[in-house]
Amino acid sequence: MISSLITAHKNVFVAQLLVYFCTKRYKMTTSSNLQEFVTQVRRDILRQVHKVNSGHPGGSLGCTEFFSVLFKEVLRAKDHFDMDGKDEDLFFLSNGHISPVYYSVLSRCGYFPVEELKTFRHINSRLQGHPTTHEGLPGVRTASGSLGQGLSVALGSALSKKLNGDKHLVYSLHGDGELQEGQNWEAIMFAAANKIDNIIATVDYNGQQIDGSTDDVLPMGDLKAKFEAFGWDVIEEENGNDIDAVRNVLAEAKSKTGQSKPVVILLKTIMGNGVDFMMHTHAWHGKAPNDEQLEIGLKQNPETLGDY
Amino acid sequence: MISSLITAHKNVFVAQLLVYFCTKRYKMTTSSNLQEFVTQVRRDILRQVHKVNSGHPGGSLGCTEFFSVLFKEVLRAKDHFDMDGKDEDLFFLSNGHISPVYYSVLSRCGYFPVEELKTFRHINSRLQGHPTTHEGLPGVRTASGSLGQGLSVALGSALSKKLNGDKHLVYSLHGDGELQEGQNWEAIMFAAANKIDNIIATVDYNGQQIDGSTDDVLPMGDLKAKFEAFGWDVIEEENGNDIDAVRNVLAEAKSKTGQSKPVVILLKTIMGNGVDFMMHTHAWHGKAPNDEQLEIGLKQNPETLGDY
Amino acid sequence: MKTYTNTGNIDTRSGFGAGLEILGDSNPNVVALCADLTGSLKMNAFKDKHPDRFFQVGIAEANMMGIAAGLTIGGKIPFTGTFANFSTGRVYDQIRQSIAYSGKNVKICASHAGLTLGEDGATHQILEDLGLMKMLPGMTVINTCDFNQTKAATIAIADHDGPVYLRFGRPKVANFTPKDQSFEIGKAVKLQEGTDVTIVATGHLVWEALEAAKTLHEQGIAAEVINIHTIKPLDDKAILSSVKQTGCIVTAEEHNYLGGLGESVSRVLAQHHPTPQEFVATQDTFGESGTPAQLMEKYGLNAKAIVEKSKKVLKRK
Amino acid sequence: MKTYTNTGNIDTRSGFGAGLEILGDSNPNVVALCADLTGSLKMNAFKDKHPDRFFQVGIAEANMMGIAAGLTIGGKIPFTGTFANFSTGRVYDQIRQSIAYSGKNVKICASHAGLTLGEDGATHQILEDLGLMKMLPGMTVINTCDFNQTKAATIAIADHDGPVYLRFGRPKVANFTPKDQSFEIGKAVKLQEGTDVTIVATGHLVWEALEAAKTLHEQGIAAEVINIHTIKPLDDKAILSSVKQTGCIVTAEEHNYLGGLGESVSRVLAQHHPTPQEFVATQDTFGESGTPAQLMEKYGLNAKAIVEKSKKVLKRK
Ligand SMILES: Cc1ncc(C[n+]2csc(CCOP(=O)(O)OP(=O)(O)O)c2C)c(N)n1
Ligand SMILES: Cc1ncc(C[n+]2csc(CCOP(=O)(O)OP(=O)(O)O)c2C)c(N)n1
Ligand SMILES: [Mg+2]
Ligand SMILES: [Mg+2]
Repeated sequence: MISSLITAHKNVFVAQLLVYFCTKRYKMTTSSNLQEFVTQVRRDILRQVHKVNSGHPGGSLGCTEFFSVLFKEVLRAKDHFDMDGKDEDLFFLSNGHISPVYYSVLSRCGYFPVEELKTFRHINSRLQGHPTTHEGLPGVRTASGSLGQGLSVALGSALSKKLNGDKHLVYSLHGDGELQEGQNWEAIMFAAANKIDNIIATVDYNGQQIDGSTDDVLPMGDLKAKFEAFGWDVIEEENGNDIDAVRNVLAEAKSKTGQSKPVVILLKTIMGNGVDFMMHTHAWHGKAPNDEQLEIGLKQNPETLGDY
Repeated sequence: MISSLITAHKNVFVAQLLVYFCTKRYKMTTSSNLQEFVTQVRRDILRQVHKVNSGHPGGSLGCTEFFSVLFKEVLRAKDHFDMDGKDEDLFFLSNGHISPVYYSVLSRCGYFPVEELKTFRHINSRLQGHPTTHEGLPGVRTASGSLGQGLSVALGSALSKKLNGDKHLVYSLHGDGELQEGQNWEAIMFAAANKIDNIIATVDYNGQQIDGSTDDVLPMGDLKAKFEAFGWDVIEEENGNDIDAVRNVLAEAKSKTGQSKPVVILLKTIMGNGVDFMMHTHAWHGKAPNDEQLEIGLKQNPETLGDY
Repeated sequence: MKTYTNTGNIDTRSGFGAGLEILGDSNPNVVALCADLTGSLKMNAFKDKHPDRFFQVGIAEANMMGIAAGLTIGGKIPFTGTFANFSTGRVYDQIRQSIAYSGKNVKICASHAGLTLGEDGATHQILEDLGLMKMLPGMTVINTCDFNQTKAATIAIADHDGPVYLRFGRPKVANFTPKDQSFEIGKAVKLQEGTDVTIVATGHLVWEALEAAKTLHEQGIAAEVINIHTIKPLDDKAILSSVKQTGCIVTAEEHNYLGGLGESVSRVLAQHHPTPQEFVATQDTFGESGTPAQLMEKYGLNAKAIVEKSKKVLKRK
Repeated sequence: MKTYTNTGNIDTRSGFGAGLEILGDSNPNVVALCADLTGSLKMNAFKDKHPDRFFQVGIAEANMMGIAAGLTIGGKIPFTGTFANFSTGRVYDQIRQSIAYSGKNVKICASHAGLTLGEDGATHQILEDLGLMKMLPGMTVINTCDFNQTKAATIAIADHDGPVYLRFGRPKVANFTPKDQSFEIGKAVKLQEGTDVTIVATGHLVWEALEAAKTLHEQGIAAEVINIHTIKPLDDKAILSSVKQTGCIVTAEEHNYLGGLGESVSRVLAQHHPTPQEFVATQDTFGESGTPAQLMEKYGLNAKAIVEKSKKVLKRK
């Protein structure tokens, strides 16, 4: 299989080229194409949360480039979703509250009809406030929402891949505030001790949480030093809202897998990115825009791929 | 009060001198006197666990010098135990399984009759397998046994002291294996973020836990680097079973309090210390000696202060 | 038939916030802790007025419970605030050992309990917290029904020596109990007399029970309505003396029918006075996203459901 | 009167170890995880034979539950092993979200449940785990009575698709159920027929119930004894058809009387057939250090207590 070839291959450039040709769900896009995708995802986020007047636009907007690059270019997933996820890359969202970006990207990558975004947070929907497997939504392999649990689950699936001789990778995303939960540090310690090197964890390093900036709520000090002291390979990326930067850092991270160390990307993002009045504040962590605000936000992100 | 004077004073030597004169419960002992105390405590440990054929001699023996120095020389406690512990130093045992050393030292410092050691782990006893406040045992301010909870409680009491304008210190003890519990890292992060500088936590760094050495079970890497990355002031002491070394490191730790950083001592100890066949192994973590083994152990630790 | 007036919809969590603010001013030993949900818990007034007595612990509920336990040493009366799930299931062992078994005077205050938290969905909608907390020896478990009662309970528990779990919620619901009432832990409140069926309700379902009693009344059925704000210690006497008259009972709670108020009542009955009982509660399912009203309807937790179950149990007499 | 033979005292946890060893050989998808208690859980045989399928997670139970959930992705059947307290209360929210709500095929295997763990005392003696686990939608809850049954249950749950909580213990107790039995989840086992009183027992108390039935028999009382190894799904039918004959029931469990098997039975009775019930269970207290026998005596969890409660409930018919 070409895809297992890639995993074995540690050369960034060649790996990227191969990804270009064999990403299954979607063909490689140029940055400008991907920018259109990103813009549409932002619209989807705003429209989802606005419609139901609840949900989490801030973190979702901040992670739009990450999700877009990951799902459109990096993740090698099979055409049909199954829970077992053998012989494909896996993704776990630990900070489940940013479901709007997850749902938008999943749907626009063909996991389920884009139309279904209309049902976000409605009763009888598969698009629960926080992602779940319970309603059978394709693309989701664990429930999240109660923070701090996703890394452990991702590590378990990484171990499962090792047992199965499956060379694909496991990706996960975590909030920075979320790292205040101790279970993360259990998992971080375990991963290094057991040399789990088929995982790339990313931290949405936006410096914000609910009650304020992380520095106001519970200053977390030097996250890089913490992960390094816990035996992880740490990559910092200052421009987590730049498509090229995200692409490069994911490629770099991939090149560091298979070397007996778990890999983490500290991805600096801007909460609320792409909607000017939502940026650089925790205020929109879990608040929906009103009609007027929605309009402004949508104007800043014109329709590209067609609204649902 | 002299005792508050001491806390304010950061000079190690003067502080030690003052401790010499004003420790309330017991007068300062010479090292050789303290050695006798230590030897007796070891006997008490062996006899407690032997009698009931259960309990944890390994970690208890390894921490005997620490407890002896702390309770006999360092801790400034009031003559009568009360739960509120205002205007005195406090101690919290997080790794509650090493209750035998705790009980022996408490009783021999006058908290309750030494005779009561006979009831260790018996039904209707105040000396529960793991320490508890539930039966009203003087000296104990929190239950422990389920690992990983003690640091949070100690931090709470340290905050209480700050609110009360009480300048005394809070001491706590933790197993090294215990640090695998994530709650510790929540507490460690919180303490640094909130500049809790009236606490001295000590880690019983014996490199052992139940299933083997920590390196076999879950290698924890560089503990010092971890604590430092989490913003703590770290003191390493290689000779945690040497009375003078323990005395000095506790004095050094005290000199570092009040400087906006929590202080931790990584105290290298030998599990099972003082009973040759119990040393350097996890085998005696939670196993009692049989009659013959008891005899050997007691022979190596001859009676000094009178058996109960 | 007694009538109760809704003086305006308001959330029970705001009752907690109001009570806590009063305590902040009146009792210098009261301290408060929150795990990154200060606004949701309505703790801002306390925090702003008493920043030195407010502890932000970040997203670390286990640590919060331990710190609260430690704060009692030295005489503080800590009130912890976070969502009900993170106040109970997330930290069960910490509450068990560091608070309940250690006998610490901590008040665990929990918002967003049950389905009525709405759109966030099942991960946040705990329907087991009453059961979790009632199994802990020494724990007092309270689930208040409206703003006024929540405020009164918040104030009252500061004077109770021992650990307390106080459960309230997010949605705006009828406020109908007396303003500035005093709150007696463990003492059920009979809201409505009736001889045909006993309805024992807690939390948001108390108002629904009153609505149900109205409907039943119109149909010629006299329902006795008891507000059982304290799940533990349970007011066995109030329950038993009522069922001895009515001969049947409906329990109503925003909780799984397994392990909660309903089963506690079943036990009291089985021990003292076997009686037919029906359950208004969730039927061992997780919740889901939706508006509070939609969810209460879908999962059978409203006046309509209480009416139905009352009629059903009447037939079983 | 049927008699049961104790083929020799042995601990139920060894039944788990034996079952797990067999699974290790027969089912390559079975993996095991332990949180620094491999010996106590009797997992050494599995570990030694299948080191690649054994995961030592250290003292980090929350992480263990998450890893177990993740291992199911890719087709593994993870068995987690630690003490009952650390298998449930310590990790309730992790089990809730990552296992139960996520529908993961994890087998949570818990030793040292209840008072009979003995000298370690209350921090380790969980008396709430059955209640904790039974409230989780989708969770199967099993409490086996002896070595043979524990071994059979361990093997059986590997074939059940979905999360399971399997509870067993530390002390050496009578081994009396058939060797190499098959184990049917959810199906109560009638051990003794009788028409005067129903005794429904689980775990270590099943043998005590048989002993009690002997004593009662000598006194002219015919007790029906049911081994209710599965607490959830509960075999309502078996319970109801028995009490319809006997008219009264005693439940016996090594658990708090609040929230456990006893209250589940009360609920079934209140819903379908109100019947006097007495509880052999701990009375909402923490445990303490002592030998298993001393503790069972002090807290009223043995044949003697079952006899007393049977006589008491008989009078209430
Ligand atoms: C265990 C748990 N505690 C608290 C919450 C409530 N909560 C939801 S999101 C959030 C803040 C998370 O901060 P961060 O991970 O930085 O995400 P961001 O706000 O940046 O999106 C909190 C406290 C939760 N969901 N789970
Ligand atoms: C939460 C929890 N998990 C597991 C245990 C069982 N246990 C008791 S002691 C111990 C090992 C502790 O290791 P360490 O802290 O290094 O203490 P030492 O063995 O050195 O005395 C374990 C796993 C426990 N008591 N609590
Ligand atoms: Mg953040
Ligand atoms: Mg150790």
